[in-house]
Amino acid sequence: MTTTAPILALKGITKRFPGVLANDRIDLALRPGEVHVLLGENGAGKSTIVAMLSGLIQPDSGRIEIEGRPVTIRSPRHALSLGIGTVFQHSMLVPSLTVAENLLLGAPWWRRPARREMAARLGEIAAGLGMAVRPEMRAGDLSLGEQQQAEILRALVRGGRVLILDESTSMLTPDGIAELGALMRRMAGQGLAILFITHKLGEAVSFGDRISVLKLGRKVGEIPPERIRGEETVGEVLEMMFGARTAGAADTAPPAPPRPGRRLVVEGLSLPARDGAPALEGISFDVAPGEILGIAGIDGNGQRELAEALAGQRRAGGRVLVDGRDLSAQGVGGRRRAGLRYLTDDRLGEGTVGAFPVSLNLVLKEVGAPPFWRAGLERRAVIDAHARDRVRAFDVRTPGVATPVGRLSGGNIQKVILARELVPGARVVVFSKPTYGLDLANARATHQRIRDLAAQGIAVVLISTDLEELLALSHRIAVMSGGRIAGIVANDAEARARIGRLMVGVAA
Amino acid sequence: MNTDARADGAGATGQGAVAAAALGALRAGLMAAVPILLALLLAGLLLMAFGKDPLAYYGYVVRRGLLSPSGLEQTLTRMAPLLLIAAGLIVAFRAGIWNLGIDGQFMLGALAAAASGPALSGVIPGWAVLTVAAGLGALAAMAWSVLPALLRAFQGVNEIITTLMMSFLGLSLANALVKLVFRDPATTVPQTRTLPVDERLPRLFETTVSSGLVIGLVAVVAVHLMMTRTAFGLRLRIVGAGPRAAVHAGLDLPWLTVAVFALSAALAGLAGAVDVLGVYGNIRADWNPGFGLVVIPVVFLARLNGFAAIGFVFLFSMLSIGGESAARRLGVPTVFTLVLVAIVLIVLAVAEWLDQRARARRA
Amino acid sequence: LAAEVKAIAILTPEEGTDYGWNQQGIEAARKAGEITGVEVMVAQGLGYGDVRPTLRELAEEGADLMIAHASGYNTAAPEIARETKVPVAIVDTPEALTPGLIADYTLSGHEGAYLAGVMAAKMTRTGKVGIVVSGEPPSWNSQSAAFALGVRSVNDKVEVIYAVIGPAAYSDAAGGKRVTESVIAAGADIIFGQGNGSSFGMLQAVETRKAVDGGKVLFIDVIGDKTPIDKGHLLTSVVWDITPVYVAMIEDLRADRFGTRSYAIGLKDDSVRLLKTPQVPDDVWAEVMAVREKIVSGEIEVPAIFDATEVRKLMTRVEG
Amino acid sequence: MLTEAFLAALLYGAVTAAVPLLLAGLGEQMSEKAGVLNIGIEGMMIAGAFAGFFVAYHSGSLWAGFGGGILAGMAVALVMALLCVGLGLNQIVIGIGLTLGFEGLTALMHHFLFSRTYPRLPAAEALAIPLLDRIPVLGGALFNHPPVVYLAVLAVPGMAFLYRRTQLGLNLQAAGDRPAALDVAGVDVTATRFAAVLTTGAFAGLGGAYLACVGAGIFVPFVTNGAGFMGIVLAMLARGRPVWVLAGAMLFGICLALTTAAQVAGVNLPTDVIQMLPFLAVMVMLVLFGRRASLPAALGIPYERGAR
Ligand SMILES: Nc1ncnc2c1ncn2[C@@H]1O[C@H](COP(=O)(O)OP(=O)(O)OP(=O)(O)O)[C@@H](O)[C@H]1O
Ligand SMILES: Nc1ncnc2c1ncn2[C@@H]1O[C@H](COP(=O)(O)OP(=O)(O)OP(=O)(O)O)[C@@H](O)[C@H]1O
Ligand SMILES: [Mg+2]
Ligand SMILES: [Mg+2]
Repeated sequence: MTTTAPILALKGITKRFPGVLANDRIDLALRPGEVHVLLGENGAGKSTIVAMLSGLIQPDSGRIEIEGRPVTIRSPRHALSLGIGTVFQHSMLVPSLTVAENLLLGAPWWRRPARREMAARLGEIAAGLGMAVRPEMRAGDLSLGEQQQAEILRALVRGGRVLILDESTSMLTPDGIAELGALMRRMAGQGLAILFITHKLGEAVSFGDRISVLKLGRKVGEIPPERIRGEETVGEVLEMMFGARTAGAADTAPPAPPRPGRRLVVEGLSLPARDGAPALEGISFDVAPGEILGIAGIDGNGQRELAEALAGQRRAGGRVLVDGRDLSAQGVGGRRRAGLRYLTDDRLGEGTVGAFPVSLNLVLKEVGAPPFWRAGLERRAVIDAHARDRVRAFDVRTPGVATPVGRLSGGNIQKVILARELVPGARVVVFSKPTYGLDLANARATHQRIRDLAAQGIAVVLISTDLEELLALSHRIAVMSGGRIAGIVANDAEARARIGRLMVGVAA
Repeated sequence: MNTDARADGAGATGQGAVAAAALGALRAGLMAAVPILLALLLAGLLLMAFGKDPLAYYGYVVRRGLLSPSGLEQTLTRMAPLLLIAAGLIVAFRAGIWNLGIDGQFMLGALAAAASGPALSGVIPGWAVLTVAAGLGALAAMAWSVLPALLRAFQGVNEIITTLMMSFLGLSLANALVKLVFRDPATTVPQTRTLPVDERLPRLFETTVSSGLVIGLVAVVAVHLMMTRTAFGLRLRIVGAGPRAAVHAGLDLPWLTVAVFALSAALAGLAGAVDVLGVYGNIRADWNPGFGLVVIPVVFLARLNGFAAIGFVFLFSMLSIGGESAARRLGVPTVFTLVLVAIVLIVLAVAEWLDQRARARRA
Repeated sequence: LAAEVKAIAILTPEEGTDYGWNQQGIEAARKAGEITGVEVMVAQGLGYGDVRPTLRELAEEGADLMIAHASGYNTAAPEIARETKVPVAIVDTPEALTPGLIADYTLSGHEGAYLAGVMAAKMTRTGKVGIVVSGEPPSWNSQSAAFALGVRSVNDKVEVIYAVIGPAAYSDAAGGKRVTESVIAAGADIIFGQGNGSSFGMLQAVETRKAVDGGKVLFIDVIGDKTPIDKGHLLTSVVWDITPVYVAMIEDLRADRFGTRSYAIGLKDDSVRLLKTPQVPDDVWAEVMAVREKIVSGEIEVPAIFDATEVRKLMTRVEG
Repeated sequence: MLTEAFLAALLYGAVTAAVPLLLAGLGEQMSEKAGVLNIGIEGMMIAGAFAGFFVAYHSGSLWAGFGGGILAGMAVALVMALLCVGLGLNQIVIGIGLTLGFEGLTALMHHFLFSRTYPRLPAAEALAIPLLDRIPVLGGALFNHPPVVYLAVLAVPGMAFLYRRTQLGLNLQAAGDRPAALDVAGVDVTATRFAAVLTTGAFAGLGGAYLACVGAGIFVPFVTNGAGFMGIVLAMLARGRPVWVLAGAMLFGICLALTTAAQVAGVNLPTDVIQMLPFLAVMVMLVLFGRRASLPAALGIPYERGAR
């Protein structure tokens, strides 16, 4: 395989933010016909590269070359005109516009928006990809997965010669991932240069032609096409990223068996439909101490509502009991005190207050409680000490505990939430997509934490759209569909097939 | 203008901290002085365009607003209601609530105090008159904020519109009540009965400065400490910075929202009451000082920091007291003070931006 | 021992360029100063807020008398007088008289307004006259009431249409024009207008609208003399000359009599008088002057009605 | 007493009073849609009022006056746009600063130029709409106005078309709801907001000029009397729909006319009470239907590209 000349090249790119060196003399080349995978831990600086290539920010030093000529990418518009299309890590849709209208943004301002034509084109492209996006839906009413699909479609509709996908598979189903992978291959075949960012090494080796690895802002290695070879490559990448050929405990360890008893009992939970979210109807299940109950299902089938109803964020019908104690009348605080913890998947909007320092976000659910507050007065030293402690324990990459949490990379925000919720005293923990956006080492560490929790006798409800994750961790798996539990299956050899059937509405 | 925070946040010990604090103070002083001088220069050019001597004008402003003892006393007295309003706005804005109904709340507070004060005078002891009247002022304003509070807390109705509407209604209601219900029968002018001078809030020491100033200062500092150092204040700030995070963290969003409205309005009402009990003694129909329009930008310039707000309120009071005097002596229409204040506001905002950018660069 | 009076000060809520209350006050103070040989300090455009700072400053600067020329200042000024021992003159508050310290001058042009009403009733072609005010302060109320009484004294079939622009619409010129236009459309061909900035809007309406009979609409002004800016629609004005009042105050101060009496203006000494413009026919003028004599002699007594509700009662038309 | 001519005059007055509110509201709506809380609109109006009057008076042409008003409004808007959109300064501080400053400045100019002579304009020439103007009462009230009034009303469907049927409408909404999304779609957020603020200035300036030249026929200090702030209220109530701005403006105009009607008909109600009617009506509406009034998510927040 001969290497073609790059369309786009980064030469010695450096970018600093207050307290962080996000990119340190990075060299990177995107070639036509190649899928270039960018790997790296959370906060390694991947999205920073994306931001520079899409014109959102400019490098402090170094240069970007297009077809060998140095360019300054002044703005997103400029990037688009250079043929660089981007799907960003965080949603870039206008919630109050429909999907079609969102995709129309950018046409000359005096034009009449061609809504119908766009809808038709969208239908075509989506169908070819096995995606089901309704062009007339308001973007804000879509699930995160659907939003991600819409954004991928936007990049495709626009066309161009460079396509950047920043963790675009994180919300897709296994089938969706496979289809996106196939699409990337087809497009590369047509001469497009693709930059693909993911945390899943499997995706990297199966879709990628070339792999670059970042660590702490520096590029620590590149694997050219001729050296990409399945498992072997994975090991090589792990070594580059973590300095070891394995990252934490292997994910295959079977969970310890649960203990007898019913720690969490849910009886007839129900909730009316709201804002495009489905109603919950008659949800009942129970979880034993030490048991991990997985909740599978396509995003938007009531998982979020179930989690919020369990946590007490929404008043629901039915009963929730922990160790036999009825918590139905309790709010969030009462349930938390009773040992019920909920880790939301909405990190920035709900899980944290972006403008507040890491330190305060770590005690966000303890406001007013000792030892952080005494007689209602804040004890900064205690809060900060606690924060430094948690930051160390969970390896949160942050310039300091006073840094606003919103400035951290997505994965590190997730670690802040984990660090906050997994404090002593938990009896039941509800996880919602706990490893979404986490790098491999952190994902594995989180999985290990979940197992450890179970081993301590804590009941775990694990909501995830990642079937592999569920199969690796759960004792039993419930499948949600349309706001109901379609069925609960034991995690055995048959599980994968039965879950698939339940998801599409066929009895297992 | 944020020296306090930087000074206490420095965390260093010993001489280094002292030196840093001194440097910080110096910087803040410069930060405030340079733009103000620039604003004065701009306004001065305007004066020259109108054929007036800017140096003479500023000489009068400073002499009256700052240097002459009685002028300074007036400046300090005028600060009282502004400080209380600033305190009320800081609570609301930090909690993400746009209470723009300040003027109506202020008027109803003033009316409650003006209606009850003179009526109670002689019935109960003087200190009790003042306490009850001030309390009623705060309560009246609080009551006026209940509807916007409930609408916002339980229906999600945007409070900008509701508070503005309630403000217009409150102003009209206060007027109607002065004319129809609380009118002093002894005078042809529609105004309430007057609280005698010696029964008003005591003056400070031997001056004419009303002790309302102390109430205002205490309120601003208390609010600042509450918002930055207490659990309750933090809850309010969480509501302001991330309402969804607040729900997730189990905070009682509706109740906290109502509490914010109540507290903010109470302070605005107290401002009205203190102004009546400390200075005016009564209120007239059709009176509306419209303090909201100056205090709102001042509070934002202060970045919702109580200590900085005190500084800005002082500056504003000085300009308005000194400006009135200077305008008279120089034969410039009094509205020139408005222009001066406007230029100062805008130039300070620009300077603040430049400062932040410079700081970001250095970091 | 007669007090020495070297300087007096006058405080007005708005600039003295309104051809009205503020301008008349300031000009009168200046004239009185000339007559009595004292210096006059003018503090204008002070608004309706707290004037205590300015009062204190003027006292410090050596004013021997401070004229607080706005009803809104009548609480503050006596307080500062007691505090600084500088005599003050206030309006609309006769009960505040305090020897040596506080004097009241209650200015009401109601006698003049009565005459204006007489004139309007004699000159209306449509049988309807209008009163437009931008607010309802007592001094305007008394003139509105007297105007209506004057109209009725001539012909109680003439309708008096009364309209307030808004509770505090002093600078609402657009409102003044709009309301005046409505009143003209309702049939009025003579408008008795009272307002500050808004009165210029009234004037504009009168100049640009035809009466229902197709003829010219005339305007009756108060307090000041708008002749310099008239375009032929000014019928008359109830002009107030406050100079005698201020002169008397200064003299009383010098004679240590200050604060023992209230001052007023009236037809008798021409401190209230009607303006004769070319619009007024000589015969009408003569008839109006005859009524003036009767008021001066006491044969006709014009009541001063300050209360807004009472004023409105006068406007409800009597079925003929 | 309630003759046809009088009723027509009342309604005519209601329209006259509503037009500046309508223009202010439509202008403000544009800024708000794009995410700029334009508190400086009162300043733009008063600048437009002064400049409009000044030009109309000296040129003798009302249209020149409107042009002058629009330019002056846009000049103030340009300052606001440079500071708040360009530099991202606090919109409240600058907005109120501009309002205070131009209220003061125009009062000063009035003092030096007009306060001795109080020049007034002749009546604005009306354009009767053939046939329609013969409808009893309504004809005279609604169809016999200066042409600019019809233009103001026509702006309502115009703006509605712009918002719903053009890309610019989408751009504005995106700029107000999630500017970053607009930016990465290749549309300059700053330019979009700039255009919106300048348009607001044009509307507000025209509204002010109309108020001074047609509504009052004269400029006096503070002549706008809070019309700009009413425009802000109307824009917020209208939830992005121009036709609701028109409805709101007419509600206020009619309430003002009702005040006069009640007085002329001899109904003895204090003005303060009647004055409360439109606000009461709005509050009642908010209590009954005011669920989740939706304002643009990024309203009042400066956009900074690439910021976290
Ligand atoms: N606008 C910004 N302001 C301040 N710090 C920033 C900003 N953008 C990025 N950073 C910091 O730069 C570093 C790199 O962040 P980046 O988002 O590029 O990481 P990433 O590799 O994409 O991580 P993840 O896998 O978690 O998405 C992080 O420490 C982050 O906190
Ligand atoms: N290290 C910390 N530990 C605990 N709380 C903190 C810490 N740092 C900041 N905070 C909280 O965040 C708030 C904002 O911090 P900052 O120092 O900016 O406060 P401030 O000076 O009162 O506000 P401003 O900067 O607006 O003037 C503080 O009041 C405090 O409650
Ligand atoms: Mg990233
Ligand atoms: Mg600070």
